[in-house]
Amino acid sequence: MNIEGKKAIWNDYQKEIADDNYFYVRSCVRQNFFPGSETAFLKIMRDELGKDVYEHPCHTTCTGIGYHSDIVPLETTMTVVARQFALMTEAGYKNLLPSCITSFGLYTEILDTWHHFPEVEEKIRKQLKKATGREFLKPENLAHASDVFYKFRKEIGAKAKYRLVHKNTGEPLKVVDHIGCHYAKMFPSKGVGGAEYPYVLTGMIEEWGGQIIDYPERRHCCGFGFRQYLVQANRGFSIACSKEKFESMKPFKPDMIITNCPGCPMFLDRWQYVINEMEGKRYGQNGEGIPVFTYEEVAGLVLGYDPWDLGLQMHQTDCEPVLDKIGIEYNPEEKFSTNKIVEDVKIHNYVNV
Amino acid sequence: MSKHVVVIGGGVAGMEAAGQLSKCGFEVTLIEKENKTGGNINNWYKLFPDRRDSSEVKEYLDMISQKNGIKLLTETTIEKLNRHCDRFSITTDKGTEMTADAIIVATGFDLFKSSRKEEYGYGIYDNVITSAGLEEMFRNGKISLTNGKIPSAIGIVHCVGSRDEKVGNLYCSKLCCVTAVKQAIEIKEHIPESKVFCFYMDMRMGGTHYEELYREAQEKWGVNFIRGKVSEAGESIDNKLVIKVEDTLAGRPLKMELDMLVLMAGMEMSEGGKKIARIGGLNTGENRFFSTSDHHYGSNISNVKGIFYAGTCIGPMSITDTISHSRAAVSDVMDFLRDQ
Amino acid sequence: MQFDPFVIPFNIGLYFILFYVVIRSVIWFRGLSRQDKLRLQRGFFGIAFVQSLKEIFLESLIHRKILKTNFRLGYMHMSLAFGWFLLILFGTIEADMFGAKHLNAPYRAIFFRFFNPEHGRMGIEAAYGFLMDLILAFILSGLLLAVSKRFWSKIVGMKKTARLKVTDKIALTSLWLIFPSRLLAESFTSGTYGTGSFLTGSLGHWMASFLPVQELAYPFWCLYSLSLGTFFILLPLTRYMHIPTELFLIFMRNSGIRTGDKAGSYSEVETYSCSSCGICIDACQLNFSTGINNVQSVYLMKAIRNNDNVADIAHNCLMCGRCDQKCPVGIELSPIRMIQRRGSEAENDIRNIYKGYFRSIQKTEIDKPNGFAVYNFLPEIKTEKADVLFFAGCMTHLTPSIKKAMVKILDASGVNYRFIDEHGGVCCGRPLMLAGQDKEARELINYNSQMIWRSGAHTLVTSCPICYKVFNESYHLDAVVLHHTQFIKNLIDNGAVKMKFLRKRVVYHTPCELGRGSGVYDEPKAVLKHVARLEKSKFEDQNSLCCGGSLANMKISYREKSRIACDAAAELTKGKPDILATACPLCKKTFSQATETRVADISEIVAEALMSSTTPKVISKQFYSIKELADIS
Amino acid sequence: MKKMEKFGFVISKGRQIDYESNDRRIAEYIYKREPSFRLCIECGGCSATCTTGNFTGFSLRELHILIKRGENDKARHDIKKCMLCGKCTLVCPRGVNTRNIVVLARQAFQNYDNYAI
Repeated sequence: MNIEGKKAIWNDYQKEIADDNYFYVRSCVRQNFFPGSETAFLKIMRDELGKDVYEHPCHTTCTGIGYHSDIVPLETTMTVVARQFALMTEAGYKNLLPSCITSFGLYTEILDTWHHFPEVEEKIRKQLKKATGREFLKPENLAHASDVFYKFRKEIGAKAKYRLVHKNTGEPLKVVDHIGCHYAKMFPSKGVGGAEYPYVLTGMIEEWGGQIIDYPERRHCCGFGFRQYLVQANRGFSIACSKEKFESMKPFKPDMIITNCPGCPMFLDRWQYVINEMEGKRYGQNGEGIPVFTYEEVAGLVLGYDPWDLGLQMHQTDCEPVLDKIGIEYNPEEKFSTNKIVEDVKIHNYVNV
Repeated sequence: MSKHVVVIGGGVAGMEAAGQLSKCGFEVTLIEKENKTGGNINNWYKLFPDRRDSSEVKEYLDMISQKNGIKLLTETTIEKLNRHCDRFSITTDKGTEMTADAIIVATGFDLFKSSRKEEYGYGIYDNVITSAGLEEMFRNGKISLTNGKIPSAIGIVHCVGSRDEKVGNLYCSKLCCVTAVKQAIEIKEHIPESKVFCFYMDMRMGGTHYEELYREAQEKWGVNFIRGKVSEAGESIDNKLVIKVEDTLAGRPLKMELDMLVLMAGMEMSEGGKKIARIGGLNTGENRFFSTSDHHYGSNISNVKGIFYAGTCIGPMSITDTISHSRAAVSDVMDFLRDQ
Repeated sequence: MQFDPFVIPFNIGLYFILFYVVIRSVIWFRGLSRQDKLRLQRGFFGIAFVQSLKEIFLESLIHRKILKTNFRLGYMHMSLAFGWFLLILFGTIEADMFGAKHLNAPYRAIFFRFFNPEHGRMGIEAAYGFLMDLILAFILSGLLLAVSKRFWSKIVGMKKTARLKVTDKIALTSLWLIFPSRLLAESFTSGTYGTGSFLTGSLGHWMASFLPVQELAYPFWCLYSLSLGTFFILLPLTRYMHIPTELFLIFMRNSGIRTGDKAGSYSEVETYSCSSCGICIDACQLNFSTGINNVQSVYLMKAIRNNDNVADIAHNCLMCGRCDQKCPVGIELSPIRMIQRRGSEAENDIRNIYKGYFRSIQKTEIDKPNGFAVYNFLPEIKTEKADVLFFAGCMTHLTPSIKKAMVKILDASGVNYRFIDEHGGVCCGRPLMLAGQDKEARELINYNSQMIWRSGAHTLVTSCPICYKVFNESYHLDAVVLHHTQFIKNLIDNGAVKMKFLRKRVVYHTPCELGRGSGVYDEPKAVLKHVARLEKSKFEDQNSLCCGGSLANMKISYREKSRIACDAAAELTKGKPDILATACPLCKKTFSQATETRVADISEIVAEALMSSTTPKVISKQFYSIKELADIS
Repeated sequence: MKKMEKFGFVISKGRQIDYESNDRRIAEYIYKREPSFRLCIECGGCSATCTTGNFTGFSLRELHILIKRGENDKARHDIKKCMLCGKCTLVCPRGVNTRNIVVLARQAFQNYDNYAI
């Protein structure tokens, strides 16, 4: 592989990311999937980086899931999105910061649509006005939360307590990055590094000491694919997609997977468990799974946060192998203790992948 | 005093046009931006469909264009082009000024920059090369991977930068199919035990003897043809290229490991041509090539009186067609200057 | 002198071959089916025996058929076979007449001159010696041709000579040595004693002038005996086995035994009766149009005898039947090839025991248990009654003009007919059979048979000779099967349709499956004569060519097929006819690509000549059903 | 296992043709004996005229490509349906000896089952 070639492409795909004063919109599903991530994000942004991140209590779903599942019409979606913009405008913010990749994609798509079809924008403005009485300004800057961490990767790196290296050998950890499909596949120019060789997570990992590995099925969807998972009859296809990725990355012996999308870590994590249950296959080394993290979790880990505060006990594929490799201190006893974020976890015969 | 015609571009079209103009008794200036004439033909080793050496055609072009009465300016570009009462005044980048009674634009084509099709990984993965890169290997007599090994499975991707809305080229470059077939055969000649796969959307083998060449590739050389556009390339742990394509005829996605991927880069309006269009006020079409005054009978005539087109500056063309087109341009120039 | 050790090789050889032939014929006889055994027994005590003797004389000795096709080749075979026969016959008489006693051991006749060196000085002895020399000269002349044929086959008027295996070569060498060594041995003896007639005498006398003939004689007598012995011992391993086997073949054939569809004693006898004369190679269009010259029947026979893998040879054949017609021994070559096709995919269970002297009969299973075809998808049969059924056949659907013509003719005929595969039908099964897949074919045959039975039709008309052959041979139908040319002929004879005479010169190409395959030669020509001027061609009836489009050959390429088609079409259109007529959709399709001349099926020409104003008449007489026929008789 | 199925979890068999892991011996067998197998341009003429195709979804064109890609399971099943009538050979614009290919494929599958190829 020619890294110079990649750098040339990365240079072509740089986007403007606001410095401060973000209007944060949450993801619908992340709080259920990995509730520590968004909490960690806000904590890092506010406490570590000293940024102003505002969350409006009235913000809603962007309807992305409904839209991509063909149950919410585009016009409805646009109006809901317009309301988010109105909330931002009312709160006096100009920089929109979605936590969710699908939201990010949807906002991008809608802004682009309005750019090309101003009459649609007008219509939506009227509808929003009619329905809620609100008015809005379009965001001046739209960046995904991972873009912001990418922007401040050096700052985070400077404060880091750990590096993504093997504590014994000093070798960088081999990290698989998985970018949510809606991040840049629709609008390559809106993603850091473009659609084919996205740099957003690679930049973080390289800054924090790890090494990204490039494997053939890198671009493949995690398998969520909305209807693939949501329609039960299609679920086998969802697993098959993840499986294809695992089979493809396995020869590279990755230590961990990092993702920037709500669904991807969920499915890459859970399906490893399911595949193991159904076929007895595991894709990590020494009979383990490949731990899957969100970028916020990884940032939290390098900054020295307690893994259980980050919610890593919610992962079905055990994260401990990575913690041990880096040498992160943690108390195994406390993994499922009730005073942590997860307040009422019954300890089942859990995941042992 | 004989009339002066300036030919812009010293490729196949320009050389042919200059030669023919000179034969007709005009005073000719041939302007070429590189340090030697020939243009794209210099990048090709053997020509389809008969696989003759390109130098033979180059020899012919040299023979007709290196004559008294043809003034050759190499490493020269045109900076200014103005029309003053039936004559053109031209200023080159070196400050030379000249006047011309007529101009033949023969700025030709540039090969599509394959790195723009990022998903194929040209410039990123080792062993993803272009058709021109493969010609270079043929010229050196050795097809090898970057690690020096001989490839055993080679994929050829048709329509790279052609018929592709994503890169803004809706048109067909016409000649990549036959080039792919020619190169597939040449690969098999060099490495008989190799497996060669052509990934195509349609096989457009319209020229004389092209279809026969296609058949030969199948029958004699066992080249495999898979109908489907390669969607992406990746790299496996053992440094092989992994391509994904839909085998549209089987109606199934297909994954294959290859040692080498050859991209059949299409033809695009040349940068030089774009510049001439800008400074000369020449119209270009949606495909960015020069647009001609009439599709059927005015394919050499531009929107500016006295400026004529020759060759691939108006769209993809084979060498055969280019030479015919250049001769036709000369005929239009003669008509034009006789009327004056 | 009564005995000399040098005769031992000859004696061993002779008694070995006699013993072998007896054993072999017992094995063959036991291998026959019960009916065939009865046929043979009846034949032995009947007229067949006399016929056989006549045929043996005419064909095995005189080689009449070869003489007719190719005089020089015939002469070669005749001089060797008939000459040798005469030599033995007159030698025995000579030994009996002039020898020391009557009823001698065979060696005394063969080596008569050695044991009676003084014989032949005068009178009747000299005259007899002259006769013997004449016979020897006759043989030697043939031998000279044979030797030259081996090195230059054109000298006997053949384009291609059969290739040989090693044992064949040794046997051939010993055969070639027999007569020259006899000549030299006799000459040396004659030279020593001053005896011998015009050939041996003169040669001996001349050689005695500069050679120690007395010393040389004995070694050549040894060589003579040795070559005879070697030849006899190797005989069962070589193509010369045809010499004794052909006698059995002629007798079995005259007793009414036929090849059938399984390998058996008769097909074995046929296989061994092939003398490798190579006439089939000359007749074969694959040879003269495409240059494929290693798959002809002679090679098939040889491959079977040698237990080689025959699959490639067996399938590389147009099955046009030209060689069947030409074979001077009368071997049923096509049926034997079909047997090999059926068997060639099955496991080879032929064992070659005792170094090839005995070979167990090839077992070919017609019911191959491969399960490689299932036609359970065929639609349910709809029953619609009709008197006459028209089955166009798959190929006819690719030549819609024939289909259209037939519909026009059938409509005009006024018969109550139904076009059963108007919207596509099920294949007749013959293409599968030609590929050796009889079991699969049987499924299709059953399907079509049911459809035909249920219709209650008394006549089945088909446009395709391929279908026609299989309907006739492998279907058991109540209906009379007619090719459309026969049907049209009946219509004309009954006056059911009226036609105008077209002023066109037509040459007729007999399709293989219709002509040689089914014996229909006259009706198509009669129809053509009725509507146009029929011209003669060089390739008529049994000698007709194959168009090359045959479904039987799957091994040759499209280009090779078109080469055959072009050659055949060129031959047929030499007289520049207006129309090249045929009676087969496949021939039509193949020829259309191969010639500038208009190619038309007879039905098309008839449809063109048809006068629309005729009142339809219901014809009856020709179409009695089998049941009705039984009632009448 | 059962537990997962209760959740509606199955792992679909991929539709992807994995060129490397597929077994193309059947195709090789045919290529060797009938070189015109290579000439097919998948025009579909054979499938359109096919007598069997008139009754079923049998497609000789598809069969060719499946065998070439080593997707033998469907081909093995489908090929039984051919009646060998030969119309396909007559309509083929490239002179592919389609009938022989069917016969060879049947042979190849038989040999394959007998471990002969």
